[in-house]
Amino acid sequence: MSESVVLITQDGVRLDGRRIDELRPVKMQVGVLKNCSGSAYIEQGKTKILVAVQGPREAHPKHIALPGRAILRTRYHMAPFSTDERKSPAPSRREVELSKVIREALEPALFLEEYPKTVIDVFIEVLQADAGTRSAGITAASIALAEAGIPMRDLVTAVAVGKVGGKVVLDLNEAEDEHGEADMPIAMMPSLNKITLLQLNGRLTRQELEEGVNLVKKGIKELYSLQKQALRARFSGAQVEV
Amino acid sequence: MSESVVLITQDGVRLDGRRIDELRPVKMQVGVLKNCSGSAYIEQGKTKILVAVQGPREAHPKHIALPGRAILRTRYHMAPFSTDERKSPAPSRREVELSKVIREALEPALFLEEYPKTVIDVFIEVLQADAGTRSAGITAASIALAEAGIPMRDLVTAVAVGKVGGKVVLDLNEAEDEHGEADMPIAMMPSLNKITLLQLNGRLTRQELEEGVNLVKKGIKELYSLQKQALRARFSGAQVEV
Amino acid sequence: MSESVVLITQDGVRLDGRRIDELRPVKMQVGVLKNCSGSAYIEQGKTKILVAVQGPREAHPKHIALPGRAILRTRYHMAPFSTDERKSPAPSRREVELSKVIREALEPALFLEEYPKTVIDVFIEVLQADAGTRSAGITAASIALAEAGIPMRDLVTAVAVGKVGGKVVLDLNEAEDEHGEADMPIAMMPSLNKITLLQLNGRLTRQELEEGVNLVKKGIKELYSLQKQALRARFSGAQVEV
Amino acid sequence: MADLSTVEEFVPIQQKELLALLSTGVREDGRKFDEYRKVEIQTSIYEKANGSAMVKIGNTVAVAGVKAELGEPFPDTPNEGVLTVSLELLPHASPSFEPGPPDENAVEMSRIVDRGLRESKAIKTSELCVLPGKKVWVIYVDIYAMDHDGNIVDASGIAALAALLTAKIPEVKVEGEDVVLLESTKGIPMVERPVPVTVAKIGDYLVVDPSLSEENVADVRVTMTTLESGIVSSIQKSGSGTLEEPDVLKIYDLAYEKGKEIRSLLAKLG
Amino acid sequence: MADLSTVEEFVPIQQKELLALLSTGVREDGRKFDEYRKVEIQTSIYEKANGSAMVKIGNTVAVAGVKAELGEPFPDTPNEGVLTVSLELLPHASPSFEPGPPDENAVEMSRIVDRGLRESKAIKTSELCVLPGKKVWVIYVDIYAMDHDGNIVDASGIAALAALLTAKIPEVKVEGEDVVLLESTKGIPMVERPVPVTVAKIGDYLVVDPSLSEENVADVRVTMTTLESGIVSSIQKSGSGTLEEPDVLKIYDLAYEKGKEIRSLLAKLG
Amino acid sequence: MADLSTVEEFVPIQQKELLALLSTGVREDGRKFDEYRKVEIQTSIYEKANGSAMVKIGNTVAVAGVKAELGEPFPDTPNEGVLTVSLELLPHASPSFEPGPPDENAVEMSRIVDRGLRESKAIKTSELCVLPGKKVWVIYVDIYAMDHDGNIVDASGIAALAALLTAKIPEVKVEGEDVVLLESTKGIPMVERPVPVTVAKIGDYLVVDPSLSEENVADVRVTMTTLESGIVSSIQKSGSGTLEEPDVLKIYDLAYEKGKEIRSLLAKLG
Repeated sequence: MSESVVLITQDGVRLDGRRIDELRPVKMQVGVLKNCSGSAYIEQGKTKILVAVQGPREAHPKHIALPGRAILRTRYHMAPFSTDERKSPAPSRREVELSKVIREALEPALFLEEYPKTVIDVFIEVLQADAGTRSAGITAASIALAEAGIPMRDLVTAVAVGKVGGKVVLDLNEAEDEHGEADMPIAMMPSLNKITLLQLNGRLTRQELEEGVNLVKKGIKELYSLQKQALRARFSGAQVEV
Repeated sequence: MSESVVLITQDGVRLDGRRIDELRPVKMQVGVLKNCSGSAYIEQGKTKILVAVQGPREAHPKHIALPGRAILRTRYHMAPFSTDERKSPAPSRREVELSKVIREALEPALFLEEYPKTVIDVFIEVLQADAGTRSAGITAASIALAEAGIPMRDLVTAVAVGKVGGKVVLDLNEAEDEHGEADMPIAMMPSLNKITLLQLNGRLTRQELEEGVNLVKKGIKELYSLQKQALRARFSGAQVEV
Repeated sequence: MSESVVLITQDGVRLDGRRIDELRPVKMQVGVLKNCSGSAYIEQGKTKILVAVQGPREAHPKHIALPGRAILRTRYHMAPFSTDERKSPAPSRREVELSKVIREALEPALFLEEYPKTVIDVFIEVLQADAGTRSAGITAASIALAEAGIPMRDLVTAVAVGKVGGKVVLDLNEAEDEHGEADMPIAMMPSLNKITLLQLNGRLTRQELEEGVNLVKKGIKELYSLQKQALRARFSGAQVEV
Repeated sequence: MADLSTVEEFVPIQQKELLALLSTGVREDGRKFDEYRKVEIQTSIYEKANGSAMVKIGNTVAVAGVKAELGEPFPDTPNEGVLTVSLELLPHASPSFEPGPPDENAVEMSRIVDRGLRESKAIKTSELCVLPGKKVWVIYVDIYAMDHDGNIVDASGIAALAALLTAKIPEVKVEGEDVVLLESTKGIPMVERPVPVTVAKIGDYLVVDPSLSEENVADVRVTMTTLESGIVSSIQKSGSGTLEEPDVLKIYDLAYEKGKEIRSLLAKLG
Repeated sequence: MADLSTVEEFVPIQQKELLALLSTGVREDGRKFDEYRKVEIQTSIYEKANGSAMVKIGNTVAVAGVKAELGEPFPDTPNEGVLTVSLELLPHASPSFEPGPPDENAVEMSRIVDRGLRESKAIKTSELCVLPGKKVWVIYVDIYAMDHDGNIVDASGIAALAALLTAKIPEVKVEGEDVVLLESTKGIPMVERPVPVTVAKIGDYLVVDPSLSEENVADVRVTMTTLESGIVSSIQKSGSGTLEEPDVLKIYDLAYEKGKEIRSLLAKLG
Repeated sequence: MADLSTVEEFVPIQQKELLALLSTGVREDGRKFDEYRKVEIQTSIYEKANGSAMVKIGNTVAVAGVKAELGEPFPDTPNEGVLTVSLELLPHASPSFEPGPPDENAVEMSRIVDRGLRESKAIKTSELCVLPGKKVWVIYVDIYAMDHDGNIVDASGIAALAALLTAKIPEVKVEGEDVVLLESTKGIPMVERPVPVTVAKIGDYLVVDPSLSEENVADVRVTMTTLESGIVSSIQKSGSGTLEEPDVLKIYDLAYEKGKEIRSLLAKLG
């Protein structure tokens, strides 16, 4: 987190030319895979993620099944070729933690009680990592769940805010994440205005925390509309491709 | 096992001032934890061990259950910070072996047939290791089992004898264990006068073997009375703390 | 695969004195172990393998059982002392693959439907590895299965052909495997003239491929008669030893 | 999730009772919403560790042991010591904990503690460098949850901090490429005291330092680690419930306030 | 196994239907027996990888990523770079795939791809040596099966080959014992283009590039990897069925023919 | 446990029958209580191992392979070679053995064999040092239980000992920091012949070298490893039963007597 790199100019222009409150270019597609219940592909800047939903399906082994609701399982995983240095394919402690918080970010949106005794699996595979992978993974997972026909209270939409060069900014890229002062991913159910994921790594004052929560809502609003657009494209029968 | 250190004087005084047949200072407490069925804490010299019993409880997975009796499981484990060099938390082969012989040392004392289809777990955690951990673990485990209300034929009490500087001595400490010639941990049901654990590492003659078995009984007698005292303190309602 | 070693002379004589179409010395024995359903020991050159069959027996855990037929499981494993450099006892990717192709080489010969809900285990342990271990393992496994009384369409018999010093030869030894140009193990049900295993590592032309398939049949014929001889020896009550 | 009518029927009976109680302003154990249980801290309890501490929060107990070893730095930070935090949920602590490698809960909690220490830059890792690029101090913090009556994460974080603050590592003399450990010792260079404070949300109520029965019915827990200056150095929402936007600052205020109280206890360790 | 009367009754209903169809010379999806599905190849899809490719064979999708790192050679080949191939069957690709370490199918397939590359000596590994005995390029090829509609092994092998053919690794300058990575890049030295082609045997019929439903009823699959010269560099029979002797050359001829077609697609990658 | 009336009813039927037989002074296979089964020892059975042996005790079979490799010494014993003993219970040996990593029984038995060798100082490990602090011989002893008809631990310990006694390792020439392996070989420096002997307690009877059916009903097994001088270098009680105090010396006397017999067989190996 050295400041030797100038990550943001006096005028509030970031290294990649973005404004403080500007998302990276985002591309989302629903229904990109044939042999799963639902799928989505997202690109957010150079971050590229493929999500598949398998299920609801019978729980295996049977004793894990719950009588009153479906079990949601999530797996966040990074491809060995997704990072600057090759990542070992064995799940790291970071991946274990993110799988958990992502599950807890998605679960409040799902009517799991409609599928008792089943399992719903969400597989999030990071094909290229350039910061913001957990939030982009959540954004894509919720539209993949929608494609799979799982009833939801609302979509879940996520993006990070952070502190870079002393300023609170939206949607960090990798250079900003590495050299910045803080990274705060947040997921929300946008229509219900509820937070389902909240994490912070780094150092923020109370005021910056407040600013961050406000700024993140702008990004979430924009992503939410892209999610709905991707779902409409899928269900209007448009051709989609990985 | 070099003899360069003088572990014992001509007069039979050991490095820490003890006589040949003298135990290290011992402290035992029963009922030190709230969220288990039984617990005990023991200090023997610098060796510090925390034992908890969970159960009898339903066996999981079910197919491991036995129709006619409870299954006893034991786990002997050393904390990473318990040794001079940090110990990896993964169970070593030594820990696997000790978990087995400790289970076989406790099992003869228990009326396992009173709890068919259940599991009783004994967790022995070595917080600081200064020799004699398996025997102190057994001594503490049997009073934790008693607190948990498991009916027993007798308590099980254990201590090691060893050979140090050519002499058979009671209750080795770490320096004696490392530089001595032999270490022989023994567990007994003291009232029934039966041996439930017997191991030897090192070199003993037939006569020393005989001497050792005799000497160990003195230590076991003293520890047995401390065990009973700790149980009385617990059930008389005295306040105990970890 | 350097050619600096002369593996074969102009006259078609190989390093160990064999002709192009000559097997290594082979020794097979059936019924060498007492505590399994069937067993066989094979030596082919310096390759030494012990095979045991356990089963048919009840499947554990039960949910793996198939209603209409037995499950065949195979384990190909190399002893730590079987190779020039000590082999780690953990199963390598190579061992995982060979276990699979060996299973698929044996399965076509077995009437698995006669033992519904059971498991048949074939354990192939390479005690000394000097090339041709998978084929010798298959050859021995099929007579061990026969001893175990599993009904079979035919025995399965296997041997490798390879390309050494530009020539297609039968039954490579380790030096030929290492310095040769290709290794092609093949298993057949000899009487039914069906191929149940076919692999190639190395480089062959179409014509060499054809030559290889023809040559392998000579070796398989000879091994097949040794298999039957070993089974006759076993069932005529001759004494066998590991 | 309490405001979602469809979920209503699934609210377990205990939660209903607890909510009724909370609506009267009282917690099950008589505490106020912003009241932390009694915190006890003992340090230097294990002689073989470089540092150690036991923290009790009511009946919740965690210990931390610090071991310092000379090792190699990471290639990208050749002049900095290494910090490694891990947490084991001892099966002693709860009938629901299994022995074995850490599950997702243990991993999450150890990473919360780790981040609180790391992101706050509490340890001056540059001072743990012995031979640049070759030898640095590797500081292992191993935390054991021993008795689980709620809020293990705070107990663990405070234990880790107390163990680090009181740890002693050998002074060293560097002679060429050789490192000689001296008899004399020094402390680990700590420049911040990051204290994690956990707040649970039950229905619409925020309660600090949840007990086990509160945790069992809580929708969400949020742990915030704050520094003396008021800076927050780590946040983690945990549990499959939701937060309202204003909750974030309310939780911050609770965490900072309680963090101060705990920091004053730590100050007494000397 | 179709000719063994005792097994007759176990032939699953789908196989019967498929066989009836095949007896009329047609495949379930209308293809001819020797007709490969449409193959699409995209390369350089991930900027952080040294090379990458996505291959679609009909609805089957595999991607491969190549990462090159400087590492140590194997002791017995001190002057040669190292190739490491692994394959993960992503749980995305099929409801029957489980996440986690590779099962025997994934291990077998990655070893088929690996052998096809290695035994054909496709990569001139001697040119990947940087400092003899000390530093060589280690080439990791990680393959992901993403969507499984049959014949993953060909898709994987072609993706691996396409990624390797288009990968760029840094040029290096050696100064004494130090290796400096330069800005400029070069390709991986490839001297062969080994293409795996899989043929399934269903009853007595040999069909190339089996679809998922064909795989499900096939007795056997055979993958042969051939080179431009007609040399076959790896063969693998897979599945618990049998082959007749003449099948071997028939499959070779199919594999070589289709391999040529795919090699011509690869040639367009430049 | 036979004297505890409450357990009486749980005594399995086979144990009752065996006890009745033992009360007449006979064992199920006709042996006397202190009679060992026939022991056969073959050595040098695997050319690729530095040493190897197969030991049969009746129908129980174990083999041991010794591999010697140059490696690094442990930091706390820089001038001593390293001994590593492991035991696998091959699934060939018994329907009750599962393939895979060693379970607690295999771990226990390999540690008994290991301790017998190590604590007796059977190997002069200082003579296995090649370059102090840098290169020493690492001696791997891998034991396979192949056929389990009772008393695997003795078969394993004797096989390990026989393999070590007949192993050959290369002589070496040290040139500065380089170690050159010569063509000529030498033995592993063995100064003791520790022989494990196992005694089972069934009811009140002590029987040496238990068969499988005796093991199945035994309350306890005790393995004692003795040396020529009469010194005992390892003891292990195994099984969930109890011993009387006088049993200890009775077992010692049996173990020492039988150990002598086996040592005389080993002496013939040359």
